[in-house]
Amino acid sequence: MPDTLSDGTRTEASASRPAPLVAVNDFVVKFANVNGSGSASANGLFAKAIIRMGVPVAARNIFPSNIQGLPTWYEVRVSGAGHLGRRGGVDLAVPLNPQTWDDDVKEISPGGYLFYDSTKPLPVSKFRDDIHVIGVPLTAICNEAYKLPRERQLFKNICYVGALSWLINIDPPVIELLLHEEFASKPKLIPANLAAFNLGRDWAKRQLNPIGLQLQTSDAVGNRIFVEGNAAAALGAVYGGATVCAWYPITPSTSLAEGFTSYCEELRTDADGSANYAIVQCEDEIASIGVVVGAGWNGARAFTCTSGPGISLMNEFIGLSYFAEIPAVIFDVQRGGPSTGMPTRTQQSDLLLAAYASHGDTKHVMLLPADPGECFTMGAQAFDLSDRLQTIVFVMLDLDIGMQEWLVEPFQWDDAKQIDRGKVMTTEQLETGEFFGRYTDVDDDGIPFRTYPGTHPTKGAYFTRGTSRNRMAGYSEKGVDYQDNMERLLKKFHTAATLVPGPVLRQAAEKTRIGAIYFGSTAPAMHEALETLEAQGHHIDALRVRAFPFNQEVYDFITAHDEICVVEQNRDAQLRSLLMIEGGINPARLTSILHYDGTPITARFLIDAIGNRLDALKATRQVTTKADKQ
Amino acid sequence: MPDTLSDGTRTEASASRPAPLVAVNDFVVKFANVNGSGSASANGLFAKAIIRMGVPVAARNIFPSNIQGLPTWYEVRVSGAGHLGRRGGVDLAVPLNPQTWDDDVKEISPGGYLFYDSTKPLPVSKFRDDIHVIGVPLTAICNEAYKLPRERQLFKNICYVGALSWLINIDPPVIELLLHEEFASKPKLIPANLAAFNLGRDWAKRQLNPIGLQLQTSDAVGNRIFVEGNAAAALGAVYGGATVCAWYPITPSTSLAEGFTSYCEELRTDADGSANYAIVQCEDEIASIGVVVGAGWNGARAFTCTSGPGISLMNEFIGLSYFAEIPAVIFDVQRGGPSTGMPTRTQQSDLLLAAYASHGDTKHVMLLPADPGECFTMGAQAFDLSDRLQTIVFVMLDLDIGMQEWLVEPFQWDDAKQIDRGKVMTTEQLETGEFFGRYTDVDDDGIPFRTYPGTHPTKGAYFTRGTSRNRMAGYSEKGVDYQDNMERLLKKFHTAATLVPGPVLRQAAEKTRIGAIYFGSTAPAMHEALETLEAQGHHIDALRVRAFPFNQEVYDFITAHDEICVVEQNRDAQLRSLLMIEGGINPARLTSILHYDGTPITARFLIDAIGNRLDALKATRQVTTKADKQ
Amino acid sequence: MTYIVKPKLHHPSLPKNELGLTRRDYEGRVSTLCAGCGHDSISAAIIQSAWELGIEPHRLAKMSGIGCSSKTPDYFLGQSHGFNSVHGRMPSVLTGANLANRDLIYLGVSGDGDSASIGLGQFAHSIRRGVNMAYIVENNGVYGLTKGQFSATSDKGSKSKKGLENTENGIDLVALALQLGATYVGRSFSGDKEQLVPLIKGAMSHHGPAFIDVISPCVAFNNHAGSTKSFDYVREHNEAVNRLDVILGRTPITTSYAPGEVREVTQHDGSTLRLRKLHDDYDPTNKISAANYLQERHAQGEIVTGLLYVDPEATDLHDRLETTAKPLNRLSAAELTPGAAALAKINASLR
Amino acid sequence: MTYIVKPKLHHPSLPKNELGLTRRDYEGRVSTLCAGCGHDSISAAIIQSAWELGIEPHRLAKMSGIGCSSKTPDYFLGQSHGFNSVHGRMPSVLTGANLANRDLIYLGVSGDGDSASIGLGQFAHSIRRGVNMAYIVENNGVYGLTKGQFSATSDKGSKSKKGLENTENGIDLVALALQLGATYVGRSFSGDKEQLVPLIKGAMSHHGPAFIDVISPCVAFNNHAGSTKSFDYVREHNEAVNRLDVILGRTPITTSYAPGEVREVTQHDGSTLRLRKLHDDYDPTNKISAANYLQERHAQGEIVTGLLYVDPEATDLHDRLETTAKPLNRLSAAELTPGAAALAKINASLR
Ligand SMILES: Cc1ncc(C[n+]2csc(CCOP(=O)(O)OP(=O)(O)O)c2C)c(N)n1
Ligand SMILES: Cc1ncc(C[n+]2csc(CCOP(=O)(O)OP(=O)(O)O)c2C)c(N)n1
Ligand code: SF4
Ligand code: SF4
Ligand SMILES: [Mg+2]
Ligand SMILES: [Mg+2]
Repeated sequence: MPDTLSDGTRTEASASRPAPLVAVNDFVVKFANVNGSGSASANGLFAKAIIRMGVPVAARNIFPSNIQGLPTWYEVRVSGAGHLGRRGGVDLAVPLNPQTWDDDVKEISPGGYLFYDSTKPLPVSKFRDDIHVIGVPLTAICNEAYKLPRERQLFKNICYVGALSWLINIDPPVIELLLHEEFASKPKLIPANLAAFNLGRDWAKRQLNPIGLQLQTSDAVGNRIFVEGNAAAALGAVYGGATVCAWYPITPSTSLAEGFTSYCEELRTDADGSANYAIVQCEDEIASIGVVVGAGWNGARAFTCTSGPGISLMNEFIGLSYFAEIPAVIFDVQRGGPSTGMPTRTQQSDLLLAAYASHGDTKHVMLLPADPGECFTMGAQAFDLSDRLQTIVFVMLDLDIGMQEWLVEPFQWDDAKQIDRGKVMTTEQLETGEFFGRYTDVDDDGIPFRTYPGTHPTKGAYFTRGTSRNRMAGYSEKGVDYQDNMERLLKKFHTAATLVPGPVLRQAAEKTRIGAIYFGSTAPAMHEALETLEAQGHHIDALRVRAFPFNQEVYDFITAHDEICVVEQNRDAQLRSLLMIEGGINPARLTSILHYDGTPITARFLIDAIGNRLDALKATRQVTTKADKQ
Repeated sequence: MPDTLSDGTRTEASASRPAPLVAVNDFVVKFANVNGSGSASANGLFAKAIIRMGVPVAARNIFPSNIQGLPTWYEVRVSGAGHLGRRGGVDLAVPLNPQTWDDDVKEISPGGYLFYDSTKPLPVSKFRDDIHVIGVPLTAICNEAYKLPRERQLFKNICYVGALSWLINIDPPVIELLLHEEFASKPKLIPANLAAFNLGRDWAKRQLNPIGLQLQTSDAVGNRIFVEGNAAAALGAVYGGATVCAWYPITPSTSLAEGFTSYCEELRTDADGSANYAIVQCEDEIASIGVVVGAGWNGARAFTCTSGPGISLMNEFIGLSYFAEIPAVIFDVQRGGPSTGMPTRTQQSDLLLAAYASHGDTKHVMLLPADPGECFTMGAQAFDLSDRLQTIVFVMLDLDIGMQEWLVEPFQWDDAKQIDRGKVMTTEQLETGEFFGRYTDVDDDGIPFRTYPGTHPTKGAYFTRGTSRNRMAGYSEKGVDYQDNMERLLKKFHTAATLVPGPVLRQAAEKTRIGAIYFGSTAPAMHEALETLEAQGHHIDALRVRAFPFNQEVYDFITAHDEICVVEQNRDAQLRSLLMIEGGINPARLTSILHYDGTPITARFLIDAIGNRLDALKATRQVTTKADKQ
Repeated sequence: MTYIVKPKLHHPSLPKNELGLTRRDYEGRVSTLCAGCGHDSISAAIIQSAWELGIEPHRLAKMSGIGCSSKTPDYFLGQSHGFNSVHGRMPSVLTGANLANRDLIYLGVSGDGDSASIGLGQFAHSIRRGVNMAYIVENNGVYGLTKGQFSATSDKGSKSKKGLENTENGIDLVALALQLGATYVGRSFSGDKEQLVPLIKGAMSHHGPAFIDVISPCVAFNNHAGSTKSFDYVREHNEAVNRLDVILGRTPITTSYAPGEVREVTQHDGSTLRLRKLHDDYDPTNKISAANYLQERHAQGEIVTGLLYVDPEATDLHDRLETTAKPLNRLSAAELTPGAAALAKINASLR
Repeated sequence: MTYIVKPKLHHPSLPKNELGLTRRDYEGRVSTLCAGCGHDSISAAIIQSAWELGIEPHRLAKMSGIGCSSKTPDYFLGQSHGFNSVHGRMPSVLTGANLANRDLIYLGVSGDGDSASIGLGQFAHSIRRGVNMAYIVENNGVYGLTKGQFSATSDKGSKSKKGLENTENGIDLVALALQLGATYVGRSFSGDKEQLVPLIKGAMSHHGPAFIDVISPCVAFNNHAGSTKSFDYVREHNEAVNRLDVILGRTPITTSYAPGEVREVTQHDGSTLRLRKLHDDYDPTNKISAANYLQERHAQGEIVTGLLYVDPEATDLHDRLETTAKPLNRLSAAELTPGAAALAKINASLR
């Protein structure tokens, strides 16, 4: 074999080289690029084309905290079976960024494929002999075809999509259709891109045979939609009747506010151009939550969206919302913490802070969506809950849900559904002299009535404060008044447990005393892992928790099982802590399965971690990708 | 009996009226005044006089969040036995504030005494017939003796001290001595005050007999000092070598910064007037902690002091200190939360927030002083720990410790003691080419070395950031680097558990499987309660926790007992939560005893709550002054 | 200082306003502030202003932060909803309330610590954002509620009660408000009700961010010799540039003045601000010259008071956001929820 | 715009400074900013300034907040300790560092979002407090790192890349810095190294709060037509009032100028600021007239640049606190701990 590899070389079989991977509609492709190089749209085209062929895809963009010049990756998980979590491992690598070549090549599964730009030959040492290498002189091809450097750069991206389309069998017509849709506004670009696509495809057709990873048209996608969680949550806020949005830019939440803005321009603007909403980009997060609390106090549905650092800054106002009982909604799109941490990585590590945010004794409601579909429904529901409970409600997304496009069932809305504004005294009720005591528990559910400012000339006015007061909202420093109020707030929190969405049970094929609890973006990888584990003979009942406080079903589930794995994407087992604190659960029965390196959890990690745990039912407290001595 | 009571009336015996309380050096006196009326110094004189007679006193000032005109109380617990917690109940009430008369009278124990200003007669309905009433026409006496309204007002206070001195037998010479000390600078005031004192004393001597509550000179006080926790903590910071203090006023922490200021002026100022310290009153709490972090980064020992709302605002910087590993000390003088809550009331309700403050996975060190004596020692120790661990250290006081004067053993300091600056590379070490990797765990204790800016011209410089980085402090977004660092931080936290002050054990007279865990200002009331319970046959081993993370002794204690009462002054059983989360303790074995109405916990409450719990060993999760359904 | 002749409107012989309400109807709970606190006089001026303007109490919302000054909304307009929020954050809370219902009048009450120390950022941004509000700072140069530490408006060289001298530059909120785009800016003194009441009325009827810096001595901690915020000091250095009458659209203009002596500014809502000049060279509609004048006099140690700047063409945040006329908190589900059909279209666009 | 003749010092034929160090010794890691980003030019100017001043790199500390601009301290002065802290809080962190060791030079680098939006309060208070620092805002009118939203310095009417128009009043940090007591205030443009380098040198040798607003176009999100922070726009509207040379005490003054043309200001540390006037009516030592001039020109749409104000008598926070000369972080246990004897006295006073 030559000491460098070049154009179209197919590495011949060798003792050590495993047979090429063979799979139909079930493999992982990973692109490595440089951010700001325009590869994003080409990679998106690649993923979208597969979906249009009816084959389910989970695509994940791994990008740096930087605008131009640093590494980015795009991982496309193709799964005819419909597994939308990360699987783990790479079957076909497309490393187009020299900075990360070594790591990218290392990741390829034995027998997997390496697709690269072979314009200038690379030393053999740069390759592995247990994988199959496909070289395509992308740069050479494009330099020959194009003059302008910008063109050469841009079309090179479409060009490799073309080559790949031949290798794994993407329908050219689908590509053509997608290009027509994408460039509907600038039709001139359609033929140009198509040409670049064919440039790559034709070269490959001439020089190479298709590889073992093949696509086959299918109907497994159905009428599902492909959408980001942030956009879905923004749309949920529109349908939930949010009118005031105050925010401050921060990755990965920015696109939620931007999505709300464009949906409102489209759906909430009158013919005369007047806006049925108000969006303010504030000077910071403290001002943002302040605006939300002010608007909520005055009867508008208001929200802010942020990430960890913003939650930290909002702590004081969160306590005010809890104690003065003012509706407010916060979308926390979680990223890698602590501190500035990893702004462009995903994690579920704000749970504990959000649950008990602010000084003094506080407890807050959290909704835990698992995909963009739930971002929409919970994004709307959060406002009903917040008005009903007169307190802050967190919707806990993470970067993986918020900024990645997911294949989910179409959004649904029942036009018959009414908005629940909660307990608000009307002018009529006040007029007829109905009793009003702002902090009086009239219904024995811990939830008092409130009034909107301006409701009645002489009745219903009260003074709102963060200091202790009596049931009639009068200032009081009496211990009994304070304690009476704090106990009511606790009662209200118990009421909340009956109103929030319940958990979703996924029963094992056989009766079992083994259970697993998980939530949020872990869901798809978890489902895939459970299938495999079941096949391996591990029967596990799995409960997906959807809200805090936990409702009774969660505790019943725990009681019904002896050994429970709690799966989380954080270091400190935060959900487990909440279960112990609120449910008085014996920690010995809760085993933590933790993944927190900032990359989305994978099915393979879960199969190992849970499998090992069950195989050797030792009472180790925690299992993580690397041993963790907590 | 006449329908109104007036001067010196002694209510004659009646069927319903219990015999007058009789006690020597063991009773509770409670004054009710209006704030801003100048009663404070008179009440202080009363307490100090008793101490000078050698009889231990615990005095507590209960004041409003207001400058002038609202109710204040001063409770003096006289205890020859040396019990310095609140006992509960009032034996002699001195209600001089009409606004609160009814409540004040209600509090008196049956057989107790009511001392009041009988200038204008009050209807009998204003009294109770199971107590003993002593009327002294204070206003009349003073109006006769003084012309100026201001004088009449001020001297009335000393006047009632005079009357009381006769009734309960305070030594006049002690009063004289104290007045000489207090007015050393303005000697003119000495005879004036003395005259007012005698005015009251002589009137009482003429009209009344001493009551059943009597003082007797003793030597039980020994050489103890009478001091506030905030002053003690400030002095601790001076001895601990703190040079930078950045703060923002907030009750009840303000006097800590003010104390540090005056101690520094006195002890840290050179002959030429230059200051060996820098104190900045900042624009808010975020700036305060920012200054502290900046100073800590640059090698100075720095601290801030605040209360709950400040901790909430500091959350983001606390996470930076944790993740970038920068020494910083925060004194949190806890008050009633949440939100603005009860600024002038005491609570232990910031524990959970401080322990896990900021977004992402974080864990912080806390010291838990139980009295001003420990405020001094821990106030100094906090800086060694913070430098050694290169992270934030909280010293958790509360209003009861911080703003009340306590009788404690004299402060002690060993001049041989060295300051521990932790792991800092010297110019020499760098010069000799010793290895320096800012975030490398060279000693396997999780603690890396750092350098001060400006140490060496070409070696040791590094870039500090709140984002993820590798062991050499280079920016890195790699999952492995991130996780490696997070695991080291966890290891460092475990190291902290071996360095913080251990718990203090108070063993029962007999071997027992019953234990109690308590901390902070609960201590004196707890000790009194334990004595009584022991006498009642309840044998309880008690452990006073002094720091977080908990060291092994704490867990060993729990394992060694079947039933453990965890005593806290908050609603949500925050210490119990920390024990469960960090120790994996089965909650079923931890019973919460909670007191959180903002008043300091009392021995009588504890005797009831724990006694009941033990009498009926039911597995109720929590016991509070009122039933609490958590 | 130059005292102002009591304008007619103030005459006590008018017990009821056009709504038939007396001043009592505009009062609140009994104040718990120190006897003689400047803040109580401001509360009285607010009561007087709202009464004179004939505002329906429930159509006004009182917002504040934390401090003695921020407690005062409990002591006036008892029929108005009030919100004593958190320290330094009143501006954002008021902004949110205003966005929720543009039809109410928003009165923001704050202190110098609340607005110039911890709250400086929100003070600045709420003004540059153009929130329609009457923002009053009760400026005593100290933190009253925490017992007298210097605040950020305390002048360099001013002495504390304990004799300490302030070494930091004091912040001039009026200069900042001008700089940041406030469209109505005034300064006054709690001891000068005749000047203060019309200024507050003008601010309440202004459409846009209106700011008034009211020097309000703290008798407990900052009313001693050596303080630049004491009653005596302010009286001595007070320099009024004009005197204001607020004439509601309806009221006909009767009295006549010598030409040049009076300047009239008509605001959006039809109300007229009638300014009697006290300084010929002062033009309250020229921001740059006004700012320059203030700096020069400030350098002379003068405290310039009066209506310092007004822009009759002022716009507010809602104008900029083009918000619908109907208060957002009154929009119906139908107006808010696009419905299933619209959602189907969106779904289609996401395939 | 008026370009300035390259001063001698800049000549590349001088490879080493008095410490024998070359420019390379003042460089940092390779920048990860976008090609053409204005911030990289400012980093280059900082490197040039430190090299020309002959600063020992390890005697300078680089502080920043969060943003593209705040990343830059990693790209210059690799031998200096750097602290990329949290968003908007660099001023407090710098203040603390400065208190800990008064002997280092403190360079604060921030962005317009970092200093004018979230950080406005700290910006203002660090200046009024008199912290001895060179505070540089790399002002591009947008949040670069979060992809181009308007920041608080974006001018009203300026257009975003998507064509949106900014409706809020832009904050002029120079006007605020003057107002708040900065004792050295300049404005420049990342594209004008000749003007920028001496301004930074002057700021680094100034004793007190020195602030420089450097307009630094964001090529990724704010360099289009319609933006008032684009390269083209700034070139067209740049109006320099003077040109500065910084002459270190040691260097003798050789060149001679026509009388009146030059103004010299000697600073505490002996360095001399030599200003060649470009506008006769501009006096950089008169704060009030300077502020007024800036407002008037600003109203004309001009961007006034140069050394806008300097107070040669400036003092700093340490002077006000009367801190000891020895850095606080170097005080020994003996100097810090009063000892057992002193404690005994205190105990006695508490009985
Ligand atoms: C976050 C926070 N920090 C500190 C405090 C304590 N605090 C209460 S009022 C106040 C200052 C009030 O000063 P100012 O606004 O001038 O009002 P004044 O009392 O002088 O009228 C402070 C610091 C608080 N309540 N909240
Ligand atoms: C508390 C917090 N909020 C928001 C962010 C997100 N964020 C990072 S940089 C930035 C703005 C930076 O703008 P600017 O200071 O102008 O710097 P530039 O990138 O324009 O140079 C924001 C909002 C953050 N890191 N921290
Ligand atoms: S302390 Fe000062 S500001 Fe507060 S009420 Fe008293 S006088 Fe007024
Ligand atoms: S985004 Fe803008 S500011 Fe950031 S690096 Fe790129 S050009 Fe510079
Ligand atoms: Mg004040
Ligand atoms: Mg910027």
